[in-house]
Amino acid sequence: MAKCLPNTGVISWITTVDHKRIGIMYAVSAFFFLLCGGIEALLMRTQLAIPNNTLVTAGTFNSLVTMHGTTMIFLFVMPLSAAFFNFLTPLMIGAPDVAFPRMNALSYWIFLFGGLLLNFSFVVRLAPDGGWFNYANLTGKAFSPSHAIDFWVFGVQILGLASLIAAINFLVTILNMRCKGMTLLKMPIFIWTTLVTQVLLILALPVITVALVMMTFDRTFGTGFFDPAGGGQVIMWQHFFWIFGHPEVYILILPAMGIVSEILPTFSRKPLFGYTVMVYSSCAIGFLGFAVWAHHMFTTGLGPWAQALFSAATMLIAVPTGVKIFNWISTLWGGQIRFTTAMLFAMSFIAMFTFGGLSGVMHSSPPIDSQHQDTYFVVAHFHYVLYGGAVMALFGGIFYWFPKVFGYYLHEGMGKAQFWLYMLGFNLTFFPMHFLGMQGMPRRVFTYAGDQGWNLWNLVATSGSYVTALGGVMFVVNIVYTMATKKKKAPADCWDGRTLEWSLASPPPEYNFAVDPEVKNLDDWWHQKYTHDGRRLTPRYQPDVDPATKHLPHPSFWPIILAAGLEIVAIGFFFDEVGHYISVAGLVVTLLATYGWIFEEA
Amino acid sequence: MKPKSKAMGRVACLLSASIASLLRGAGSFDEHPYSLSASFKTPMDTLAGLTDWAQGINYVYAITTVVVAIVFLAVSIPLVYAIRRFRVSDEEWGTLVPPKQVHGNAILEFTWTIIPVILLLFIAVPTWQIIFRQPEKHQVPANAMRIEVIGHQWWWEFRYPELGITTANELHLPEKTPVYFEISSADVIHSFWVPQFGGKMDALPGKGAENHLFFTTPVLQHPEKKGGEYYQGQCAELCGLSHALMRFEAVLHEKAEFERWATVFHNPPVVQTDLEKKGEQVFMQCMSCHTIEKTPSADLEKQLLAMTPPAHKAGPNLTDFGSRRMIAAGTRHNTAENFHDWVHDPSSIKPGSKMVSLGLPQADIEAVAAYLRYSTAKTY
Amino acid sequence: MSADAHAVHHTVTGIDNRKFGMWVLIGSECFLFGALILNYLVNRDRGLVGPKATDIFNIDITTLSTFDLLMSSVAMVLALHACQHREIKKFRFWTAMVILGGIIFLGFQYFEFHHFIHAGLGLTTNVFGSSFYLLTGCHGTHVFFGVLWLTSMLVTSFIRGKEWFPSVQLEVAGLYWHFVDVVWILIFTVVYLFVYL
Amino acid sequence: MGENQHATVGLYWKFAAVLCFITFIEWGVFKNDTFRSNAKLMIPLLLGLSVVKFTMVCGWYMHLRYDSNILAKIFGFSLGLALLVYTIMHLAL
Repeated sequence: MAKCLPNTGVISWITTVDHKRIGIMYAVSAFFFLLCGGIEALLMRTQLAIPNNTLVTAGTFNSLVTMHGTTMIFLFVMPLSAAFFNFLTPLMIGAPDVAFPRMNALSYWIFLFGGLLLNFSFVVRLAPDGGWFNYANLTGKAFSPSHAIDFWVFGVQILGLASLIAAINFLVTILNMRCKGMTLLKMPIFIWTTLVTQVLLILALPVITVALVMMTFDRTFGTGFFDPAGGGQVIMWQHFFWIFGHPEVYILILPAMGIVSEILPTFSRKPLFGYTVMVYSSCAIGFLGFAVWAHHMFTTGLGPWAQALFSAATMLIAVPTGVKIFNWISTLWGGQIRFTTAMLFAMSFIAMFTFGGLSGVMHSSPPIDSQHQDTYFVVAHFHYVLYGGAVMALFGGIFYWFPKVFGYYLHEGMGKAQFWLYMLGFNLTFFPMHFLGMQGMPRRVFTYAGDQGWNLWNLVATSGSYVTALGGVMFVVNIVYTMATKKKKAPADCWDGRTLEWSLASPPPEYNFAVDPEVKNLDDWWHQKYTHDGRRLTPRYQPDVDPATKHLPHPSFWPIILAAGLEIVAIGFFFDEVGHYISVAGLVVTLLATYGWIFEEA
Repeated sequence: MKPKSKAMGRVACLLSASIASLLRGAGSFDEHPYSLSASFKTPMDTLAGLTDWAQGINYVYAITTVVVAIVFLAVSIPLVYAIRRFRVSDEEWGTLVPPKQVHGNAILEFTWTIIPVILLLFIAVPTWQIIFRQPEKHQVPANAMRIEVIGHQWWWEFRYPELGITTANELHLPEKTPVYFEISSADVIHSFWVPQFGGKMDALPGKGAENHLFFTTPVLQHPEKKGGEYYQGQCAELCGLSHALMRFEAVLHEKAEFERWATVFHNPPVVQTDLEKKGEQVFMQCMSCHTIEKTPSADLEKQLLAMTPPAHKAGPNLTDFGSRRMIAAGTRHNTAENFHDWVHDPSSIKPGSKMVSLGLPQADIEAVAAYLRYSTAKTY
Repeated sequence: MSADAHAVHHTVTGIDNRKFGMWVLIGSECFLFGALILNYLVNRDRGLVGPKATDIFNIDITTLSTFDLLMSSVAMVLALHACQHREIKKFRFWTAMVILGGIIFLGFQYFEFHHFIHAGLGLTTNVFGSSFYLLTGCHGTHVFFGVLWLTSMLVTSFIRGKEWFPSVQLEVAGLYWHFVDVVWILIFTVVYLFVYL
Repeated sequence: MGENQHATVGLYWKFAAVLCFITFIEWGVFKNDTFRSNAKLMIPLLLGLSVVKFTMVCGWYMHLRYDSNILAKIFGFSLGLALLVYTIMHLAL
């Protein structure tokens, strides 16, 4: 049955198991959700532009806060990073595809259905309003009786499952399917940060899964895990959430660090400074990420010893991060820097991420954090690290690898315009928030009085957010223009890069490598092009081969059906009387899909 | 000077001129809410550092800011220099021979690992000093005044066990006295925070989840002024629809004035005009949620507390409502017009508020307004 | 059984991708069961109403179910050994024994839950009950899924006939089963034997 | 694929017997009143026994000892980190 599926058209996208197509689908879905998150952000900023504003009600504002946070983290940065993992990992390590191609498709479809379920809450006017961290007993049945919080609980549960399946897939791919000669310390740095990210995902997601199951039991079956009346503790949710929460923020930033570490060497025409140190510091950040979670809970009365230890661990994490920043600058030092849009984004990442990291170091100390916690200073901090850091780097990655994915360049002029609009709008929005935080404006307030001294900075922040929105529009125009005109064709080695994917044609053939590559040293592709004293050599590009000769995994319907089954199980929890029938039906569909999957010719 | 950098130079001096005029001009429009001077040193300024604890925080704050500034310069100067110095135009980028392929330098790596560790110690040591300065429950000095803070969904309840006082939304404090707060919540997680006095402490629901806070109240800035000084506080943890409107005020009194307040607080409401007498009758309908000391509502509260399990009234205590500056937990000023809007339709002012609008006719609202705003007013 | 395309691809560590993936899943499940066990340890004496652990746990039944799960692990190893040595009779016999062991364990658990509910410890009686049922229930669901997995393999073996020896797939199922047994060893000690500590 | 010539059927049966014996000891220790009273002795003993069973099943039945040690590293790292994180959380509670 699988052999007769067409190679183009909607069916081919629904049944694809090719890591490149799945990567493109991840990216497209991520940008759709960026649009949703962006609109939510603009609505919030417009509501906060002037005191006692009535643009949105308090309930809607709390939903906007929750959905903006959840969408940007779980539905934009993580899937866009997954798009880069999917597209680049097999190409960079010389593998034909990922370890489990159909499981790769499964994790995409589960992610998409989870994202749609989460955003469907707007359609039924039940958008979750507990904050992206959903603290315990405000989100219990007693204080949030409607199904709004269930949308968040099941949305994040499904997204967690998708990320877990993808993480297992990529960990096995990276550790088990590298080409000949590519030892661990000869892998591109982006593959290292991807590896650490997958380890973090694999170890952090089960904790949030347990916490979400406990919350589902509390809300659906009336158990009292987080209900103080029944002996439960509200603090348990915070502990379990942040044991996942802090590795989660490293999951968001490590891929961005990997992308920047790929872009900087290419446009400085120099190798990454201190490659092994960068590898060890990424691993150190990943490992320490598990020992710092309580710095989100300094004001919940942990007691002096816990505060002292967690603040020490949090400060310790600043050391490997600092080492990486100095290594990036040393990569630029003595190079030949070319100002392409991707390079502009990468260089601005260093500056903005450093500033965000330093404002974070400030509230790593509990006394200062007792003033910063839950104020706009923290909002400024994590936007500098997440927006100025991850989002800038991801857009850099888009402009850097777009020619390789589609075969033609994005328009550099529009790219630079978007970059400067982002830089101006971003700083205009989030720098004043440091002052707002120091002047005591708490987070998640839907309005404020006119006499509290917060009027000027809120207005400036709102104007900045509109400038950023303009930058977003510029990006859409750039994509549409490039897709329509396809003017500037891209060769195989678009930017004279250093990693294996530049040896393939752009766009790369479906079978990736006609001849299995062999790697002798780090940045092997650069060494094929230049001798030590800079003399040019002719590198071995991958020859074109008739695709029929290469064995490709067959497209399959089962991933999307299995994902739909899991979705139906979750939907069952939203109907009080007939709910369990729907869930059982979902289980049956999942089981049938599993058996269909097993007995299918791969 | 390459043409591009000349343009940059002109932009830079334009920018600095406009900022200078802005700052110089700031003095002229002080009272304007959007002025720079109105946007610093605001009523909830976290750097005010009035209490000993807040000064401890500012001590660590100052050191950390210096260290952070040093690191920021150590990063941004080489970064900007490298970008300007090693930039190459697009045309000649591909033609040049690639630069020296430098792979790493062990000494450099060692230095920028050790130096940050040393710099971080500058932050860590004062941090630990301040952390362990907060006393544990058993180390609290005996003369400290105990105050119980209980967070409700969207208002604050303050109890003074030694003085037998239960009040709401206005935290009366004597100056220069050590105070020991026991912070808990009656429903969801809140966070008790007076930015000018120091950091916040979460109010967690549940037995045994009480959090403790200890500091010495600040000195009065204008001792000659009677009636106490007002410092704003706000809930800092998302607690539902009206989280933004769950504010309160700490009122700092001179010691003797505080003693007078504590004694006068227990006086029964003084009902003079017949409008107030009518208001007292109308207040009978509010008795199921609110209590005023030495009135039938207080006896009702005793009966409710005597039940097993003890039933607590849903609304705040209104014993000294008349002398409060703000109503509805710091949301509106205590004026007749605001009071009318609040009683007429509470959820329009505080979304999701548990106070129901009893649909009182206009005359009853005016009566209960007179009773609550005048007869309960305490002069001290 | 479908021979996945990548099975022929040379793997760097020489270990089949599926076996590698199962070990990674086991690593992930360490955190899952760790969270559940910690949640039980924290909540076991916080129940305000309803029976305590000491008055309803029956150590004899639980020790028997531990024996049973250990023996099913032994059967699993023997089944794998038989499969790798292409002994069709033994392979099918020991796989059936593992499935039987799993079903007996689930029987013990059903009986134990039934007894507890009668003693007044429902899912929502108190936080101790909820945590206990969440932990043992989650483990029970894993055992059930294992039984389902092995039954499917046994049935496929009868369909595919005497020449079909799924060594890799059975090894992966075996890893899963041994891990579930190892988690029960921890649960048995932490939940049942630490009742008085 | 991964023929393990080290582990013969005989060895599996020997291990089975040892595992049952350890479980029997645990049952005995639990039933015995003198042990039940002092926790200081009982916790290390019972934990020790369960760790022995744990390593036996993981080491031999799951071929961790014979396969390439990257699997042991992955499992060891996850288990170790889980123990570390949850002990810290138990202390911080």
